[in-house]
Order: sequence, then C-alpha cells, then structure tokens
Amino acid sequence: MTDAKKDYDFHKESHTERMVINMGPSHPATHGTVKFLVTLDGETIEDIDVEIGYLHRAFEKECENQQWSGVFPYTDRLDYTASVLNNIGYALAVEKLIGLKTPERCDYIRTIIGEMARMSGHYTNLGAGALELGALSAFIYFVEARELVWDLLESVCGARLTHNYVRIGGLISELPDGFGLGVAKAFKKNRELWSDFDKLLTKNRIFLDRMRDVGGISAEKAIEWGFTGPCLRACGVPFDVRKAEPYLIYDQLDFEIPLGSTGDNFDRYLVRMEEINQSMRIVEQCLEKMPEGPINVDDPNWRQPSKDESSKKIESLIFHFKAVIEGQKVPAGEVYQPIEGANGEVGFYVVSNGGGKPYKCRCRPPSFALTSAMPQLVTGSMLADLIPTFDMINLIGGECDR
Amino acid sequence: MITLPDLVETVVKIAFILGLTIGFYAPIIGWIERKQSAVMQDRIGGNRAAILGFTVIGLFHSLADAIKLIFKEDFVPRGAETALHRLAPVISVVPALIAFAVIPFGGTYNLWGHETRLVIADLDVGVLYVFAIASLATYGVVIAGWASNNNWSLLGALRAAAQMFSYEVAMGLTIIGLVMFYQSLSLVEIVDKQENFYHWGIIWHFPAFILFLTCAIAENKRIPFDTPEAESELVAGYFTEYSGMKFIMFWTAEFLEIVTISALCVTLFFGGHQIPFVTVSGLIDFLGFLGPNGANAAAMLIGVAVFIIKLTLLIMLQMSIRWTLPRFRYDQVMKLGWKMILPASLIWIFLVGAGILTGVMPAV
Amino acid sequence: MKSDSAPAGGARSGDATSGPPLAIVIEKYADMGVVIHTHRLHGDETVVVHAEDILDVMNFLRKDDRLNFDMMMDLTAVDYLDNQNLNPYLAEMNARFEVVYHLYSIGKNHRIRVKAPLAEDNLFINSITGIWGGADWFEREAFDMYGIVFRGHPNLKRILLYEKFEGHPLRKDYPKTKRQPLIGPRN
Amino acid sequence: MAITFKKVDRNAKLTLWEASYVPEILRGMSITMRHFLTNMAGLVMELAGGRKHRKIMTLYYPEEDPVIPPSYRGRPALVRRSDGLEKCVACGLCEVICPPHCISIVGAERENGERYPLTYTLDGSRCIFCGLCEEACPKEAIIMSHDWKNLCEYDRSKMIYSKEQLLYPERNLVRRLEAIRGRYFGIKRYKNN
Repeated sequence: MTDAKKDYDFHKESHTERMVINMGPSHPATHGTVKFLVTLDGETIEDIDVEIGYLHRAFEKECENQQWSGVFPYTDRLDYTASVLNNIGYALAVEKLIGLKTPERCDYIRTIIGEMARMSGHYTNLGAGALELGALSAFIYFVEARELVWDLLESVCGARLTHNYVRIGGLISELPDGFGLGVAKAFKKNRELWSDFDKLLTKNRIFLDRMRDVGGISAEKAIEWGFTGPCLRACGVPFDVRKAEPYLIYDQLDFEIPLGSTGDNFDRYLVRMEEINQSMRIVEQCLEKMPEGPINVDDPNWRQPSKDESSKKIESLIFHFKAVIEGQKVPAGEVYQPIEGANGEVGFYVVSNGGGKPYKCRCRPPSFALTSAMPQLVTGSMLADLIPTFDMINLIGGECDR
Repeated sequence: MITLPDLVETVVKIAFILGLTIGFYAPIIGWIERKQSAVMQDRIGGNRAAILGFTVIGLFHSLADAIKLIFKEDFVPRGAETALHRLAPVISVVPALIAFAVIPFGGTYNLWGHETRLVIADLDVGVLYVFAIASLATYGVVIAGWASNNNWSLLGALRAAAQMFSYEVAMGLTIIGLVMFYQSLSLVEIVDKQENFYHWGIIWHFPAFILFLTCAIAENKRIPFDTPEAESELVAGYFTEYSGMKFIMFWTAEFLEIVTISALCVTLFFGGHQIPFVTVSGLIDFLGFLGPNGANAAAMLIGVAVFIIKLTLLIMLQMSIRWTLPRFRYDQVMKLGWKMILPASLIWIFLVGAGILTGVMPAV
Repeated sequence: MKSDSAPAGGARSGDATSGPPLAIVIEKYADMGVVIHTHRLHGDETVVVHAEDILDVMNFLRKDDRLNFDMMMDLTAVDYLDNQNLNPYLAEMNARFEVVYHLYSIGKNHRIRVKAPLAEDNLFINSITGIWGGADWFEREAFDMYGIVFRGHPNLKRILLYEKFEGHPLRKDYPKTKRQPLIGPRN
Repeated sequence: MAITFKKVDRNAKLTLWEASYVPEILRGMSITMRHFLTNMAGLVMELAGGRKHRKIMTLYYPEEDPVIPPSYRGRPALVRRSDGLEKCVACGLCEVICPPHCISIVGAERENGERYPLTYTLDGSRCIFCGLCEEACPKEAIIMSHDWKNLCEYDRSKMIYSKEQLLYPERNLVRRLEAIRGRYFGIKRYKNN
C-alpha cells in the first residue's frame, strides 16, 4: 500500500460521519431484552457493543435462599422456551451430589419431556427467526406446532411454559392416560407443519440469501468463544453432551445429530430444523421402549410422601415437616453436571455445605457465551444481517441474564 | 368547451373513484389483509369489534382502527421539521389517489344519448402519467424520514429513496414491450384492444406481468421489499415518528397504492372491464331486452363489477405474496432491481420486437 | 500436596479410576508448590492451584497435547464466608473466595475443574481472556457478582448489573433484601 | 442403537431455475393457499355443522373454553370442608416453601382445640403457580384449582387474596384432588397408550 493511499481517509474526504444507533433495549429484533450500541457506516456495522442484564433476576442469590427442592421453579425461568431441560439439569446435578439413582422409567419420562422441551425451544427460535425476516406465515405455523407440543406438556406437567415437573429423585407425576396416542396425533400434525415451514423457507432464494454466508464463524473461533449446542455443531464440530457424556438413557437410543459445515446462520437453521425431527424420533422410541415401574426413588429421604401417606402415618408426617421446613439435607461437596439444553451445554455447578439449601447453585448459560461473541459475528456485515444472526444465536433473556 | 353534462359526468366519475378507493377499498383492504392472512396462517383473525352485537366477521375493525387513530395524539417529535413533518403524509397519499384518473374502469356506453366513457381523463400518454405520478410518492417518504429527526426514519428514508427510484426505471421498461404490442400509451386504448381475449396482455406478456408486479410491489415497499419500513430492523422505518391521523394517511397511501397497482395490472394485462369472449357491443345486444338505455346501463354495471372483481383478486394475490415471503436485504433489493429485472425487461423488449417483426405476435 | 481418593458416591456418571487430565496435571506440577489440592469427588476431576499461577496452569492445560482443553465452559466464583471448613485448605490459606473454572476438551472428551482460592484482602487474579476469548463475559460476571478483579481483562466493568449498583450481590454478606439507592424504598 | 453425526444438506448449488426466485415463490404460495383453502372449507363447514369441522386450532375464547387437563395448575384455592370450615390447620409449610414468599398465615385455635388460619393471605401478583404449596401441604388444604379465568385485576392491591376469596368448596376441586392423590407412589398406573 502506498503512502498516498494510506493517508487517504474516505470518510474525511467525503465529509461523512458514522451513525451511532441504539438498538434496544426494546427494539423489535431484540426479543430478549438486550441493547446493541451499533456504530454504522452507511449500512455497514463498524462496531457493536452488546449490553445485557435487563432481565437479571438474581437466580443464584434466590437459589441460595431456597430449599434444594424449591429451586426448580427458578430453573424453569432460565431458558423458558425449554424449561424442563433446566429442571432436568439441576435434578441430575443434585442427584449426582447425593448419589441417587433414579428408576429407569423416570429416566425415560425425563427424556421424553426434555426432548419435547427442546422441540419447543427450537420451534420458538426458528419461528421467531422467520418472523424477523418477514415470513409471517411460517412463524405462525411453528407457533401452532409449538402449541401442540405445549398441550402435551401441559397435560403432563400442569403448565404450558414453566413446567416445574422434575423433582430430586424423580418426577411429580406420572404421564396421563392416553399420552402415547396424544403424542402420535400431535407429532403427525407437527411433521406436517414442519414440512410446510421447510418448504416455505429452506429452498427459498430470498431466505437463502439472507441466511447463507451471513454471521459465520470458524470452528476454532467458535470453540474458543465457548459455543455449544446447535451453533457449535453448525460449524461442523461434533460435540453434543448427549453423545459425549450420555446422561439419562441417551446411550440406549438411536438418533442422529445433525452437523453443519461452515457455521453460518443457514447451517444453524438447518441443524435446528433437523434436531426437531430427531427429537420427535427420540420421543417415539422412548414411548415404545418405556418400561413399567415407579417414577421416584424408593428412598424416603428424597421422595416426598404421597398425600395418602403423609396424612395417615405420623412418622411420615413428621418427616415431611422436617423436610419442608429445614430442607432435605444434601451431603457436602461440589458437582458439575452438563446436559444438552436447547441452546447448548447447560451446566449446573452445585456446591453444598451439608445444609438444606444450596450453598451455591450456578447455571452455565449457553446463550451467555454465544451472545458474548456477537461482535465477532456481525462486525463488518450489514445492519440487516444483525437480525438473522442475533436470532440464530438465540439469546434467551432469562438464561443469559439469569 | 365543457358542457354541463360533461361536467356532471366527470364529477360523478371522480366521486365514484374516490368512493371506490378511499371509501371502499381502504377499509376493505385492511379487512382482507387481516382475515386473509389469518386464514392462511390457521388463525381466526380479528372478530371482536362489534356494533350492537354484530361483528360482520370482523369488518368493523377497520372502522375501530380509524376511530382510534383519529382520536390519538397528533405528535411531532422534538427537533423535527414541523411543517415538512406534517406535509409528508399528504405528499405520499395524493399521488396514490390521482394516479387513478387515467385508469378506465368500464367501457364506452351510450346513456340517454350521452356518450359516457368510464375513465376520468382519457390521456394519450396515460402510462407515462401513471409513472410520473407514482414517482412523486418518493418525496413523501423521503421528507417523512428526514423531517422526523430520528435515525431509524432517516435510514428508512434513504433506503426508500434508492429503492423506489431504481425500481421506477425497471418498472417503466417492463411496460415498453406492452406498449409496442398495443401501439399506444393510452390506457383506454389498451383496454379497448383487449376486447379479443387472445389479445390480453397476460397471454402474450406473462413474463412482463411477473416483472411488473415485482417492481410494483417494490415501489409500494411491501414484503418482500419492505426494507424501508422493515419492522425488525428499522422499527417502522420512515414513519416511526408518526401517529394518529398522519399515520392513517401513510397507511391509506399504502393501501391505495395496492389498489392502483392492481388496477394498472388489470388494465394492462387482464383486459380491464372486459369479459373473456364477450365484447361490449355484444353484451349490449344481449341485454337488448332491457331497452337501449337499460341495456347500456346494465352493461356498464357489469363492466364495473368485472373490473372490481379482477381488482379484488389481484389484491388478494398481492396479499398472499406479502404473507408468504421473507424480506430481502437492502443491497439484495438493489441487486435484484438493477441486475436481474432491468436486463430481463430489456430482453423482453427485444423478444417482443422480434415477435412483432416476425409475425409471431399478432398485430392488434 | 495431597490427593483424596474418589468417594463412594457419584456412581451415576463418574468413573472412579484416575482420569488422564488430573494425573497429567499432578505429574507436571509435582513438587512445584503450584497445586494445593486435588480431588475427584463424584468423578469431577478437580485441581486447586494458587491464584498467582493460574495463567501458567491454564496455558499448560490449553496447549498440552495430552490435555488440549480447547473450551472454557464455565467460570464462576464461590464465596466461602464462614464456611471455609468445607475445603480445609481455604482456612489454611485464610482464603474466602474461590474462582472456579470448568474446562472441556472436545477432541479428548474430558473435563477438569480448576479452582483458585483468593483471600479477601487480595482479590486479584490474572485474566484468561488471552487464552480463551470466551472468558471475557464470564470474568466480567464474576467481577460483577463477587468483586474479583481480573488483571489484564480488556474491558472489566459490570455486565449484568448497572454501573451505579453498590456492592457485589452474590457475596454471602450481601443481604438478600437489601435495597439499592437507585431503587428506592419498598412500595 | 447408536448416536451418530450426519451432515445437513446446505443445498449449496441452486439450479438457474431455482435461483430465479419464481419456483420457490410459487411453491410457498401453494402452501399458504392450501392452508387458506382448507381452513376456509373448514370455516364454511363450521357454519353449517358445528365446531368439529374447524381446521383452525384457535379458539373463540370468551365463547369457547379450552380443555383443562387434570394436572393443570391454576389459581391456588383453600379447600372448604363440607361443614363450611377450612381444611387448613395453619401449619405454615406452604409459607416456608413458597419460592416468591407470597403466602402469609396467622394461625389461631378454635374452642375445640382445632387450629385454623385466622388470616390466610396470598399475593396473587407474586404467585408463580409452581404448585409447591400444594405439594408441601399435608392436609390437602391448599390446592392449585383449575380456575384460570379470575386471575386478572386492574390493580395489584386487589390481587392480594384473603382467606374468604381463596376458599372453594371441595366438590369443585375433586378433579384436581384426584390428580394429586395419584402422585409419587400413588394409585394410578400408566399404561402405554
């Protein structure tokens, strides 16, 4: 480069200036609450500063002041689009700390409900992505599919969004009657809607142009920035906690984990689309193979007494009182339990001091790591590219800000 | 010299067009947009606004919208250019209305000895007039964006300016083949020449129709070309800072432009008021049992009805495009306009010329 | 340096045999005074190191071919106020906080937990953003919540809370019901 | 039985025909139009013959109610015994377990020695409907009822429910009571399908 060229400053010569724009905290594209401070040169993003924390609700502090079993409602509110997965992660962490082995049927039901939650998370993410690119019908089709999944979850857990279903050493309730039939019916419609969504977008040139080769990141960078889940697999890195460190019953199941190749938004989209299919496959397999049996550990220290029991037996009643007021005592120690959440590795790092409340309950939020890499992904691209990239990163405010 | 009957006739026609566009189509499009999109998306759509318990499948929602917006605060942001901020909606709504002046919505009928031609102004350069007027709408958008003192508005206005000017060029070129084919710039004449169904524009100029519709949607800034107002990127683009009555005017302008585009498409490609295989004189003869005046009046009503049906179908087509497709990125819009549509329309002009010279296309 | 054997619990997912990462770390830092403590509670391999050696240890973990911890999964801190007996070395060192790193290797599929105790009067530790870029926000969060200062961090400021927030809320001596001056009284 | 990885198809190369936007636009419109037409047919048939023909899953809400499964957790309710008194014995377990601490109880004793809650206040604006109170309650006295309609108020102060507002007769809560009695090592056994 010659000196003359180096000295030439285009912006100075043409008397233009950069525009600083506040995207958020409440901007249509920031569907969590997050703020981007974007410096624009025309339409090109020169610099971006991401500010999070608008949805901070002191998850850890609240957990430290709650009995071990009372943390579940809080974990619901982490990744609220796939809340059972957080329940499962926390339950597994605490069970690992205690050394509990849950019955096989419980593991199966946890897998089923967890995979349904993953579907719901992906439906939300992809639907919102379509919405933000203006494809409104596709969005509504996935909302409809998600409603069907939520109907099933509601019939099992009792709530549509914050399920609060899993307990230490088991689950709160059995699957309802006719659940298998309901799943078969809902999944038939889900597959239809999935294929409609797929036909509307996957080969559509407009959509391809918006997604392909946009917001890409190399595999090395992605690993360095702590990417996990669909965003890492989109880069072609074969990492999935379900395979790397199988928990529940994943090692007994037969399914495929989709991988991308370039790590751009389109790969993320395709990976998530395929994961929805695979989740349906997993649920169907589980329903087929599910054994009969109890759903809770047969250990009175950890199992809550059933209503009949607690009202009829005085020992059981006293024990129940102690368990609720003091909290069930978890042996001292520390443990880290990763599971594959909808967005990536959800890890619970739990420390106990032997008391009835968690001494420390840390959740490793996947979207926190993903969002921190936003400047890497969008700097130099156009303002309009920020939207699909941010959507495919899938910031869930509850999880990122906790 | 304008005679009294001529004046009355013109006033009636203007009143009819105003009634049709502002009075009928502006609210009805809002309703179509809501209901059609809802049914397409497995929803029900707005059905709560009711008068005396009658909801009329949600038709009153447009009325409720209008009333709500009229009574909203008329807000001008601090630092905005007040006069221009107020002027911008007017500038964008007027061209959409007056473009209708040259669009024929019926044939020529002889009523009580008075020759009535169902077009407000039969200009020899009707096509040019429409394009000239349509390009004025850009001013409204740009002024709105600039005068709002808002970064989003400004970005939207800049995008709108570039996009609308680019697509005007392409849009003009897509029509040239048609003009060569019909050998006229007058819309009335073009419609008259489509009396023969085999001479309809859509039959000989299908590619031009696709290109024209694309350009027209881009002119109108609707999905997939709604980059200037992309709500997930620019909040609402150039009309971010508008509320109440001024917002209604942008809204109306958008709806009127849908009507104008559809009317232009009907006129150029779908034979206007013509019914396939039926000529106007044949229709009048067929209705002869009503007496000469009655036959003419009935034929006129049928013609207008056919025109409105075609118009509504085209509007619904535009709606289904809008609710199906995702949005382009701004630079891709420009690329599409300059690199695909412009060369394609030039090629089409060449092909039409060759077709006319070699006699493949019939002389009309 | 002392090494506990894995307790009987944790039959769920951990294998009780000595995993490679911990053995390699112990071997590398044998008798160098870097490693304070190691354990494999519930199968989670844990190494406790001195805070001043953290960069050295992390570099080793990241770059050694046998370990190759290419991903920093999690970074957090724990406040052991009045609970130092949980980890005996804390009381010995008079340390109150512990910075906890969870590392993972994609190629080797193993994990390790690295902990670095910090005394209350010396809340400084070197930033590892130079090794894993992704540590950036995690360190900011630990600073935000516990007031631990990461030396060499490019942009160490609050992340989840706002600039005018007083105190560090996840410290055990921060009362849960405390009101911030900008929030105002309870309504 | 194995977990395998597979590459997704990026359809990296579009044919010229596909790259011309037209085929995919037509395909997309055929899908939305298919939805439009089937839904229209369903709506027309609904006018003729009732709800079961409707293809749309949206409900006409105030006119139609959704089906609430037995496990549904709605507004918390105190069970009123058949003699008109509350079942609650003011033991305070729900107060302790409640994550957002929205329950507060003042207990008292009747002449016959029975404990009962003098006041039982539940702040509906803070309740997160987790159902932990119901699980903790040893007397089946607080139940997550299936009432989901009367949850909204214009004023937060109106959402602080008193004991009288929370009391429901037991016969209205039978479905839910059955559901929670089947929990843990309860009676109900699930059959596949």
